[in-house]
Amino acid sequence: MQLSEMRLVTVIAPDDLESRLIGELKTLGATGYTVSHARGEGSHGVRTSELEGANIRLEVIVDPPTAQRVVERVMERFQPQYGIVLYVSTIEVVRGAKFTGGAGSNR
Amino acid sequence: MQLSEMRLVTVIAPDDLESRLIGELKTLGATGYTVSHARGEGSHGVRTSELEGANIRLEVIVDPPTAQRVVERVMERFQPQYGIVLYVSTIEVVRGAKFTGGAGSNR
Amino acid sequence: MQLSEMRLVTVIAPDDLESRLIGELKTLGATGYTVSHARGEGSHGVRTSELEGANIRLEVIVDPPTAQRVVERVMERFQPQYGIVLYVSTIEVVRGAKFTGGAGSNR
Amino acid sequence: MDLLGPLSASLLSPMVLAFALGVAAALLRSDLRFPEGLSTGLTIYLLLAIGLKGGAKLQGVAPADFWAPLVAALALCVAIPLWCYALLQRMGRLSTVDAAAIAAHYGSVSVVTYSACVVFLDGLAVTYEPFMPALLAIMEVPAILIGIQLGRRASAAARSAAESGTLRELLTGKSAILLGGGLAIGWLGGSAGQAQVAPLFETPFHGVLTLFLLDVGLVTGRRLADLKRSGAFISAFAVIMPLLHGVLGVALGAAAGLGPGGATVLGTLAASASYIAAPAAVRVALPDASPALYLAPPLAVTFPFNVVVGIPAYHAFATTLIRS
Amino acid sequence: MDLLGPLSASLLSPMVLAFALGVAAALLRSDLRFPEGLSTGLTIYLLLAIGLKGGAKLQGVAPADFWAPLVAALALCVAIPLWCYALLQRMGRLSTVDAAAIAAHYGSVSVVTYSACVVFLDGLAVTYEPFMPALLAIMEVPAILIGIQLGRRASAAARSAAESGTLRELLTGKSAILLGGGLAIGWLGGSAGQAQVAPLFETPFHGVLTLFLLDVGLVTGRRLADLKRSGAFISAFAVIMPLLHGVLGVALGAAAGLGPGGATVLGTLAASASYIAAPAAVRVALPDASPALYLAPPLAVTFPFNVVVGIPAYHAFATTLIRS
Amino acid sequence: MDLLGPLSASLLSPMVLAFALGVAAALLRSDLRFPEGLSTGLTIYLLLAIGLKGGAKLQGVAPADFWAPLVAALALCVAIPLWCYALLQRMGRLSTVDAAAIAAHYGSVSVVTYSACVVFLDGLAVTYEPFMPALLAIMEVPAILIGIQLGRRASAAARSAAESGTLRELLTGKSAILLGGGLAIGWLGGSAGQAQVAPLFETPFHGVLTLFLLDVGLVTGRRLADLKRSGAFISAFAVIMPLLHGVLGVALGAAAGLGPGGATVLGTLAASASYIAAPAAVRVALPDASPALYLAPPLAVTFPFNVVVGIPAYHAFATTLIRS
Ligand SMILES: Nc1ncnc2c1ncn2[C@@H]1O[C@H](COP(=O)(O)O)[C@@H](O)[C@H]1O
Ligand SMILES: Nc1ncnc2c1ncn2[C@@H]1O[C@H](COP(=O)(O)O)[C@@H](O)[C@H]1O
Ligand SMILES: Nc1ncnc2c1ncn2[C@@H]1O[C@H](COP(=O)(O)O)[C@@H](O)[C@H]1O
Ligand code: NA
Ligand code: NA
Ligand code: NA
Repeated sequence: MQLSEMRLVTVIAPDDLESRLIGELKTLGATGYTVSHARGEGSHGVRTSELEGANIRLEVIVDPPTAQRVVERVMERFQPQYGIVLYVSTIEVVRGAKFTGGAGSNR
Repeated sequence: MQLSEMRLVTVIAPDDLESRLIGELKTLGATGYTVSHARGEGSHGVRTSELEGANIRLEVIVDPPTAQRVVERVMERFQPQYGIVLYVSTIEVVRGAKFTGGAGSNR
Repeated sequence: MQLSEMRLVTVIAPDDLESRLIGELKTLGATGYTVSHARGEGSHGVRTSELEGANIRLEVIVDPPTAQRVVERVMERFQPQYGIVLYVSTIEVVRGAKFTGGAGSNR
Repeated sequence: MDLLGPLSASLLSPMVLAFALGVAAALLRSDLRFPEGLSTGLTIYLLLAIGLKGGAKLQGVAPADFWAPLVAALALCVAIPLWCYALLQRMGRLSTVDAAAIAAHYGSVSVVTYSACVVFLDGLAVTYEPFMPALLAIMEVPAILIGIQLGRRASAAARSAAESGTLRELLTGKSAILLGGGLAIGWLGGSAGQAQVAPLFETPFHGVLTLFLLDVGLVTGRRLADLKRSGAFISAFAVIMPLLHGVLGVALGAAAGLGPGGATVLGTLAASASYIAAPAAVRVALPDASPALYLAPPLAVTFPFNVVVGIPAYHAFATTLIRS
Repeated sequence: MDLLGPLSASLLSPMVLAFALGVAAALLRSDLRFPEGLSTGLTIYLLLAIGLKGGAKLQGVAPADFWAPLVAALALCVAIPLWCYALLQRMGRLSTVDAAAIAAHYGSVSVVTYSACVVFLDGLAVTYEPFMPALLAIMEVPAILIGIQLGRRASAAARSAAESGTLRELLTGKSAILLGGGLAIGWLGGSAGQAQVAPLFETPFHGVLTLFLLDVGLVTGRRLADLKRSGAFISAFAVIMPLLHGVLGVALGAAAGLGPGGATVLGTLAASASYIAAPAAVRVALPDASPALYLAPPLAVTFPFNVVVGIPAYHAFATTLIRS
Repeated sequence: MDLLGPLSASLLSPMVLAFALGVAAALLRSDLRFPEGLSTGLTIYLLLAIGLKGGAKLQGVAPADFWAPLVAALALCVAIPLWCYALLQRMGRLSTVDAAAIAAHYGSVSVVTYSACVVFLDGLAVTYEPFMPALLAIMEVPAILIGIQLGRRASAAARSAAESGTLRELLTGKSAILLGGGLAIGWLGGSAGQAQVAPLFETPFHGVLTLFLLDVGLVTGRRLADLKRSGAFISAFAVIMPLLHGVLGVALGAAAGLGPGGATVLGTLAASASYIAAPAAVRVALPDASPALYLAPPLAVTFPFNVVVGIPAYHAFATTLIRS
């Protein structure tokens, strides 16, 4: 089966920001996303409970130009204020078209 | 410490499929797997609660040929019907033998 | 936005070890970490419930030399006794300085 | 008959209000969200509690009293999905698989609507036959199987998912295990056993249902947009069919010798559309079917309709029919 | 006045002891940890339960009785954050945004401290006005808004986070939805509705609070080090200000015509510092503010101080003031 | 003596039936699964509830009454792991570390089995000494420590895990904190404190235990295959040793002056094998030991054996021994 390269952007952010982050991703053309609950620690201290706030781990698979836009948007609009960690990696997927902005969805 | 390359296949799938997916992975020679709970959205709509169904995020570390087989099996048997996202990346592990089909387990 | 390369070490380990693993990571100079709950199976059997013990999935972004030290420390101090799976991948981050040992934190 | 008293009692019950609060919170884009552990925990509790309570009541039921209502219930479970399917496909112009999926939901039953009915009857001190919870458990399964078979004929995806959606899978699904297992535990343990668990599984039941309905409301609110998209036919279907099924259920119940309480419950079961067991089964067995079509109408239209209007109406009809 | 009896009753209540157990467990580095589903579930329960109970009591309250205490409460909610802010900035030499964040916490109210006060009064069979829970819900919001506005003037990060922290966001926050929604449900459902949910939301309330406080204790224990780092001024602030606010609250309550019970509750609300609603709002709206400064003092100093010393003292003052 | 009455009462109790349902569901490969938040929440509840209730009863216990049973209990806790270890190693031909791990489990006690015993005695209106829950808490720890020391001598892995499994780690483990802390809270709060939390921690206890046992049954069902693999010796061990320990515990209890109720409890504690505290400790301190060997026998053999056969038998023996 033919694999093609895509970019995976992983964002670790305060869970309070979930809906705003997802809103941005959709605006930028992401066709989907995956969220899981996470705890963590970093320069903004410990985030590990309901009272202290917890993190989400948000994954979004996008094509390289969209990945670049996602990184820029998150770094500009959220990172300066909030403790957010974001990283990008190159992954291989089966039908890349599914992940390219709006077009090519598999349904 | 010597690192060797392996393939990490990550499958995001409806949690209802957990036991069937794991069954397939074992058949194909995976020596283990890791599952976590995830929510998400994609072309099959929102999956974010008990009533709507949620996702699992299933990770399996395998050697390249097994990775190829896992991708093919999942894409053939599950992807056409179910909303499944699957991606592959190259990772480095310490003792690769642990992850090569049955043989070389570290116990 | 300029991306620079860093190393992501992912450790899948029994949740009982969480605080000890985090202690080690801090000693080795990690500036933060992210933890999520996971279930799994491997050569040490099934880990999928409160009674049987469950796993954590611990992610830490570090510079390459620290990554090497983390891998070595975990493989030496924990892996021989406990069922631990660890893998390393190369990721791209925006401000690499944030993740290099103590110095360069963004706060 | 005075319908307004019960109607306002229903409308202002904490259960209905909690559902409405959930819908409102979702529409206001509140950050309120039930974590997985809580949502799933509430579902497990409700299914088991209903089973246990029903099982304990089963002791002492004579099979002779049971068979006629059982036949009536099974007739409903077989007929409802068939005609819903035909209607949705021909008049609603839905695809085969969507029609089949919705038919499975409306043919199966809703444990929450059932609970609302029981609460309603308890409020009026109306009794009902002790085997009604067993009927609930029995009525959950057949329509789902029928819907799946109907859908499978048309859908390649469903056929290739054929190893799933079987009777075996349904009978070992969470919902059947908890409801059926609860019935068995309650029945074997009898009233002595039930006394031991009642402080957890009976006394606070209504409160737990209220909390659960807040969560159901949150899902419903998020899904309201689906409803708009799926067109007026579906929304009309989701009101009219329950009403017909409810009346039919009451009539069959009366014919089968149920009292007014039991006939009201049977009507409610017939009228209700599943939103716990059926979606879980259909998701796996008919993956082509659109959740927007089969989740939103039961949650956003049929459930509130039944609780606010339907149940009092079925009861009014049952008392008229059976008293006279 | 005998202060020792109530004090030891408070100190030895399961609630306070569970909090202490949590602190001790965290300091001993125990592996005890509440999973997300449980922590969040407990928070949802407490907020909704307080709302429901309060709402049911609201039925029959005459607006005429309500307005004077409402004005007193609002005055406290506006004044407290303003002077706390000034004090923290000038005397405490805190940054603008940190001062504003702490002011938001001390101006808002703590539902757990409120509950402890109610338990205390119930233990002495002292009654209080039925609209106090509504005051609790109302007093939660204004100080947070004021604190956010104060902080925003100074912080670029907060300004660029400006789409958040608005009134709309606060009013749709989990805390306001559950407390306010609960009040509405309780009020609409009245005592009949409340009777249905009381076995879940009233009878075991105290026990749930105890469990929740164990979790709060765990967080507090982990945060104790923050307290040491943030200096003696903050710790002194976290004892002295509540005492002043408590006395002021009691006095204003008395002036507004509240009885000794109600005045004690108003004093406690004024004295309490939020640790559910305020941190959640400040985290988003004033991301620059340091959690070490705004989380630890309310949890580790003000809450235990109020429960052990404050509440009995406010009550003693209220009875002296109002009896005479 | 009539053993059948109590036996069928045990067999048909909701607790035992829920356990059986869980086993059946797992064997049928049901998709029923308790989420983390629920499982952990139930464990926290049970440990704390047992502690609280026990602690409240401790008030007024004279140390003079307590020391003889304490010595008996400690003797059991030291002797049982030693002979189990010897037996498993020599006759069972298990590796040192596996033998030590199993010895730790059988030497320690099961809070769930203890609860089943108390439910059984309550059902017969048999009283027992108020310090039994304190003995439960005390008996949890020593055998685990002994087992760990035994295992560590033989295993390099365990030695290099030596910073763990220490007394300190055990005493700050979740299980000890909740049980011990609960005892302290209950004891300090006394009956007034307990009255406040009883609606959560006492009234629904039996129901919560039933729910928990459903989850335990699910784990047990998944683990049944382990049992087959580990051979007949282990399964025989898991029936015979508890019987011996139970009889011995009753006899020592009688010798220490306990009444028939207390002696039954002590017998049950001796007979029971831990499956909450011990696995958690052994997992960390003896990582080489095989979970298949130490998890399955206590869950799948000893627990049901004790609940169905053991407890009634220990009680029959205790009444014979002490009445005569
Ligand atoms: N070096 C790191 N590796 C992995 N996750 C991190 C790292 N630093 C921070 N994080 C995560 O990102 C969140 C915010 O980071 P910070 O802004 O540094 O507090 C933390 O709560 C962690 O979950
Ligand atoms: N672009 C994406 N990036 C990350 N996760 C995705 C993406 N698209 C879909 N997913 C995940 O895969 C699941 C199924 O996707 P779909 O079949 O597109 O509905 C969704 O519920 C998401 O959790
Ligand atoms: N091949 C694998 N792929 C992904 N995760 C694995 C794999 N093998 C083991 N794991 C995870 O690592 C944990 C410990 O592995 P083990 O020591 O093999 O039992 C398991 O419980 C799994 O969660
Ligand atoms: Na129906
Ligand atoms: Na205040
Ligand atoms: Na024992």
